Amino acid sequence: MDAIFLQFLNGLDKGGAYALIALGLTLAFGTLGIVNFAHGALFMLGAFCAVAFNKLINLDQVVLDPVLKTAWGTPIEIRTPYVETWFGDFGAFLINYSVPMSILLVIPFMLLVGVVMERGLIKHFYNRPHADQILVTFGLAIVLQEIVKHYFGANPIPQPAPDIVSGSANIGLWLGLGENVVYPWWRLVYFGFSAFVIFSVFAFLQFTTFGMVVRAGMRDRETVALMGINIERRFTIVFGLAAVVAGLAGAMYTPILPPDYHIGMDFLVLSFVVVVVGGMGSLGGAVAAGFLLGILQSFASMNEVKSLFPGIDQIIIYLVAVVILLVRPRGLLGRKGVMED
Amino acid sequence: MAMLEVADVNKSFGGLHALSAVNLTVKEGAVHAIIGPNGAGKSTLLNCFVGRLVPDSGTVMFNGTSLIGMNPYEINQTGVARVFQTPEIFEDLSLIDNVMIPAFAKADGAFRLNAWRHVGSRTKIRAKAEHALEDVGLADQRNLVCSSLSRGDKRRLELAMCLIQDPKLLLLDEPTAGMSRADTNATIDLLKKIGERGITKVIIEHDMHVVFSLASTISVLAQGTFIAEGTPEEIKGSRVVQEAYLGGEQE
Amino acid sequence: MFGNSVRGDWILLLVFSVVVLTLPITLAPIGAAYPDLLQKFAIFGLFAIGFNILFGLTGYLSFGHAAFLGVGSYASVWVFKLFTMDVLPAVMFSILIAGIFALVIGYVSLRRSGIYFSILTLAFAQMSYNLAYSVLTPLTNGETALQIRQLAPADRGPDYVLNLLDEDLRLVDQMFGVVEHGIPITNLFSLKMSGYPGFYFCAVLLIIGFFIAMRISRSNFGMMLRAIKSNQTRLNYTGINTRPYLLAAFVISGMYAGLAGASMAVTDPLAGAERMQWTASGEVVLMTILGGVGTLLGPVLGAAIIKYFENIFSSINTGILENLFSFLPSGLQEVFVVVVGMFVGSGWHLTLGLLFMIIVIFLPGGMMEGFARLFGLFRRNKNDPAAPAAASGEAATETSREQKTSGEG
Amino acid sequence: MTKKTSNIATRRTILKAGAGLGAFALTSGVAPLHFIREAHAADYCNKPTGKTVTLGFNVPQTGAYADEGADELRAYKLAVKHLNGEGDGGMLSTFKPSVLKGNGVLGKKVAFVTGDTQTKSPAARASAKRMIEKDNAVMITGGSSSGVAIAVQGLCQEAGVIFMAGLTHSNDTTGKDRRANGFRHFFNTHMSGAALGPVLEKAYGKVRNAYHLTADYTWGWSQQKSMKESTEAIGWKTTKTVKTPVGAGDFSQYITPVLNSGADVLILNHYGKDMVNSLTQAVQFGLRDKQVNGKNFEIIVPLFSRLMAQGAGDAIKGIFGSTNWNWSLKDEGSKAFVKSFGAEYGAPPSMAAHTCYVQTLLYANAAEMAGTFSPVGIVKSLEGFKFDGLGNGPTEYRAADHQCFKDVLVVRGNEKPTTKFDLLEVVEVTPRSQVEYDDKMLGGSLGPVNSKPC
Repeated sequence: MDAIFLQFLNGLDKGGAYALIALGLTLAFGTLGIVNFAHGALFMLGAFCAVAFNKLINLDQVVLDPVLKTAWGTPIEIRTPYVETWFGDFGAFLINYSVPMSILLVIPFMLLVGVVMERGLIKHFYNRPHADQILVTFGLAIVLQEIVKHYFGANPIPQPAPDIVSGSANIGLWLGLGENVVYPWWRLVYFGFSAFVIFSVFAFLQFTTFGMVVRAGMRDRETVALMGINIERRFTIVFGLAAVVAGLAGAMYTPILPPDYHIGMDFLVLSFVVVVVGGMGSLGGAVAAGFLLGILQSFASMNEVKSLFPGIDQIIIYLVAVVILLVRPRGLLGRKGVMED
Repeated sequence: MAMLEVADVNKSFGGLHALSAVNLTVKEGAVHAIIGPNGAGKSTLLNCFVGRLVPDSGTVMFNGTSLIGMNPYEINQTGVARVFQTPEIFEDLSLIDNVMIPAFAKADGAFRLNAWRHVGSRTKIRAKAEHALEDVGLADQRNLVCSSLSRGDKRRLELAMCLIQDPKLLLLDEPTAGMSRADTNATIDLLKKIGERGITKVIIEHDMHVVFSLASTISVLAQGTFIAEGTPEEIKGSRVVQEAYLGGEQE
Repeated sequence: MFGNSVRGDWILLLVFSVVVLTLPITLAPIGAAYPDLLQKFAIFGLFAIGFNILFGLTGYLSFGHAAFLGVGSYASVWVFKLFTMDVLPAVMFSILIAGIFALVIGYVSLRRSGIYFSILTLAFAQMSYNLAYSVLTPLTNGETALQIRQLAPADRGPDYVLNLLDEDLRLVDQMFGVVEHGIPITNLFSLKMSGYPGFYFCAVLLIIGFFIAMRISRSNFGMMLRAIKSNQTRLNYTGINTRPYLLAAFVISGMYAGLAGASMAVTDPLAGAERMQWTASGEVVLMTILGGVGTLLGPVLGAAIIKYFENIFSSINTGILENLFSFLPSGLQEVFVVVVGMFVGSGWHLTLGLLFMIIVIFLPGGMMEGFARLFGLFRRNKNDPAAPAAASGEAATETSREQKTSGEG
Repeated sequence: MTKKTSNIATRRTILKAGAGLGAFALTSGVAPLHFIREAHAADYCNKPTGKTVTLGFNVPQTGAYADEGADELRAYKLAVKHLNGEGDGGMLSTFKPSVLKGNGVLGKKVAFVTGDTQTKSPAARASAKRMIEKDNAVMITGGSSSGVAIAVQGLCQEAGVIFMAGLTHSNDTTGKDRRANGFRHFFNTHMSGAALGPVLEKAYGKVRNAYHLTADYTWGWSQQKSMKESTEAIGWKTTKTVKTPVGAGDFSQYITPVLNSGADVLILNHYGKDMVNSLTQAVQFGLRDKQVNGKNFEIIVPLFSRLMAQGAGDAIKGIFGSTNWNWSLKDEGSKAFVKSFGAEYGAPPSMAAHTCYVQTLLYANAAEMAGTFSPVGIVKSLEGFKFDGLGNGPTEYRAADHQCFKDVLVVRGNEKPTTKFDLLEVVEVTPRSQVEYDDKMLGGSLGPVNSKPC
């Protein structure tokens, strides 16, 4: 029972991450009809915003130790972050909270990246075949990766969560379950955060005129354009929004998964599967599919299930994708005619 | 003799009854026009003939075989060809290829792995295709890629694609929609010329000029059901029809 | 130049054959004339040609074609292990197995179109990869990859436990009394298939594969496939059941992939699961688009370019660059070495990514479009009034030459 | 030319044309090239004929292990420098017995070519083939995973060149996949297990329940087997062994079952990115703060790499593992190497760099001893070669399986690192005798040395 509850939590947490990544992708993919193979790279850029923010705030004063030497004879460097020198305890506090605070950097930076990318590149590919879109966005993804690799190396870089949420929450005690029902605070934060972002995006599209136009544009682009609305500019903003969502997903995930330059590619295939299983052009579908796949993946990894079907945890996502696409031709909530040819 | 017999066809989408208890008989050799106001269910009915939609109930018999539940390609093989409201052609291929494909379909059936036979080498079908293009006046442009054609030419090409199959029944969904008066007249002449071959035709049309120039029988559909049927003269004189439809539309 | 006649096709084939067979000489100046890379050119060319039959003609984008490549490799290596080191049975068997595999996956996946089709194929390939890497290790030898081993001892007692992953039988070879020292090398009627003979073997397969693809492209069947890409609805209302056509194209291209996989096993008898990963499937997609979707030569070209970058650009290190720029004054030399160094060696991915972007931004039809434009320029410079038409005709040699060439004439 | 044209013009069918072209290829293409190759046939593959001898450094330059590969490459370049008599000579001065003079090898200057393995077997083989076929490399070395090492080792055996393995930890490399042309300096999963056993007993007692999470591929299984054997030998029980997909990223669904399993030790048979992720996440789940059966819950990472461990940040503090070499060692060889490497690159070498450097020196020395670069000669001098001064104390290349036998380091994540490199502290140097095993235990056989011309 406890085990099942914990796996359910895992599923929600995973699902939150999947849904968040897929949400950004489906905004660009379902709205603009762009097969964006650089979406994973946007996730990665978001994660490295957190890294860069951390590095920035940790910018340190280097003092050479007069006595101690390294094994190769150079003096040992003593590093103190400037913020600590300047602000003392408050500086330490800033460093401690660098991951959540990096959101302040992620939002403007990713918005800029998204807008520049759309205006500079994607815009010219709306009427090009999907093949061209794949090649150009894949090329862009590689270039972005290599730039990050050039500056940050190829190894994963640890990004600790703030101390206050670095341990585990004893959920078992709250809910009257066993004492072994514990869950890392940061994962709970991440789940709440992803729910908040998903909710915000939906509210934005549902309750603002901007959102209404975009939703109408998703259904029938030409008609909206005929109505004299500058749908182009709105789509630019949507792309920027997609980049921000991907970036946020990436930045907040860093304490769970120390990022490296390749992390985007690892999520790329998965995010496409989630979006398509959810159904093209459906935001709700992407979120639903994210949670569904996350939860199923968690349960498939249980030892009891694995002993029945060896290796099931490795293929469950793809298996479910196949089954869903065969039962429901356009995924969970897909609309007819979107990306079917 | 009845070629197409439609009996008690019903079709609804959600709560909307697009077709209710529709009955229609198309005689062999007839040019049967179906007219009616927008949203009367004309295209829905046509879609039920070609397998795009399956009626909720009722029968559609073509020369004694039921078309219900058949795939579009199977229906075509029984001898039903269709011209769409917006031209459905192979935009990236040349005109001649566009016409040859239906010719192959007619000759080869639904599937043949003729991966070895060069397209250009089948002179008989090629000649036939060129002939079909001549019939619709597009022979000069046979090697152009279709996407460069005007809308009217696309429509004529689609007609040629249907005609090359020598269909028993030709379904035309607003064949002159969006055409200039001159083009419309040219199309009327073309369809009249085809009429000489004795192909049975069902035409859905808004333009009464076209309808009265071509049709031998006219059925009037309104709100998902037929309200009148007769020769052009009878329909022109029908009070019911004028009230339901013509009165509002004619200038 | 190459008219729309059958004769034109023969000329194209002849030119192609001559170019392919003389690669060991012509590629020497750019450092690509060594057997392994030449083999890779031929093998991936074959893979991409086959992929193009599906993607280029029907427009169905399979994102799981590497699965067939992997299956082909595994099938070949098993034939080597169990029966004979002669390559022909292995090649035949691989094509057959890949074909069956493609039939099953295609039958299911082709129930959907567009992106849904792509994801279905991707899902099947990823499942194959994940299982081959782990659970199916008894069949695939997992991470270590399936390899040819020494023969199991001939005098196996009744208690002997045969471990086929680590020892081989080669029943047919043994029947003919072939003597082996250590681990044997694949052969074609006892001609060793490593080095240049291996390349020529692959090259001949490539030429045959090119020829078949050309015939398919020009055939009635090919026209039907193109019609599917253009307007599947119309085809349905024209009396054509598109599914068998699609399935046939899928299986044919799967068999090409199987053949490519077999060629890999022939030239390098080691079959690993990485071959089936989505990145490998993505690679052939990129090759095809880079060269020119729907063109005959494009995919081969795209394959060669990507493999060239992977093998040659990645091997350039600072030492080589220092030599290369040694004619410059020392300060300038260092600058050049640093700047160029970012794009070679471990930076070869960056160059590849930039290349993808540049090609697709400036040449929407891939490399072949670039050549067509070059020809166009060339012709126009010669003041030939028929120049533009002839130029587009050049590109159309590959796609649908008949339609465009005479179109403007 | 006329011949070809007539071929095509007269022959109509594909088969004939194909056969014609094939025949053309075989007669006019293969024969001359073969003739040329035979013309100056050497007595072994890629025999150096000029003033240089070329070595092939095949390391991952892209993908997850790119940084490790870069460090390996630094070590190789340093080794080449030292062999050619440039720089401070590094371990050349501490290596005993050595006949290296610092004037190249056998009077030839050492040159090298590099390639990218991408940590994928096919790419690694393609890269190695290029070095052999195009660049005439007489020895290939490098690699950052066992799959790659085994694949390249097999290739070198077929081609008839020597392979000096880089970082490869699986038993199979010198076990059932051992090859006469291949040599490994790095230790293996069996040695890790054997070295860790007694240390774990001392630290955590005899009564423990271990839970294994294992990367689902050959190295993972091999590591799990070794750890299971050695921990069960000290009386521990194995609660459960669970396989996890390679590159899983999020391991939460595998970690939560540990909480309820009753186990009090978690053994992570992961390497590289998997290790970084699973360890980070296991610590986040509060496993290390837990008390089970009245004991502190512990985590063990059998194979530690300092370079990769950086990615796990604070999570590695206090965690036991084993390593082939660590830069904090104080023997003369290690000191010389760290000094030379640190001065050159400003950072201490990783264990991968160390093993690669040592392998290069060992190869060069063997060639010098044999007086030839021919694989037969190299193999003869390396088999049973006993040496010291290369950082691992007295070491022997065992003749039966071409595996180095030496002391194994048991390390622990440093609780109070003074620099960012100071992540591991050596807690025990397990003597060679304790990790040695019978060469028949792992199966496989070397087969004959391939020293034929290529």
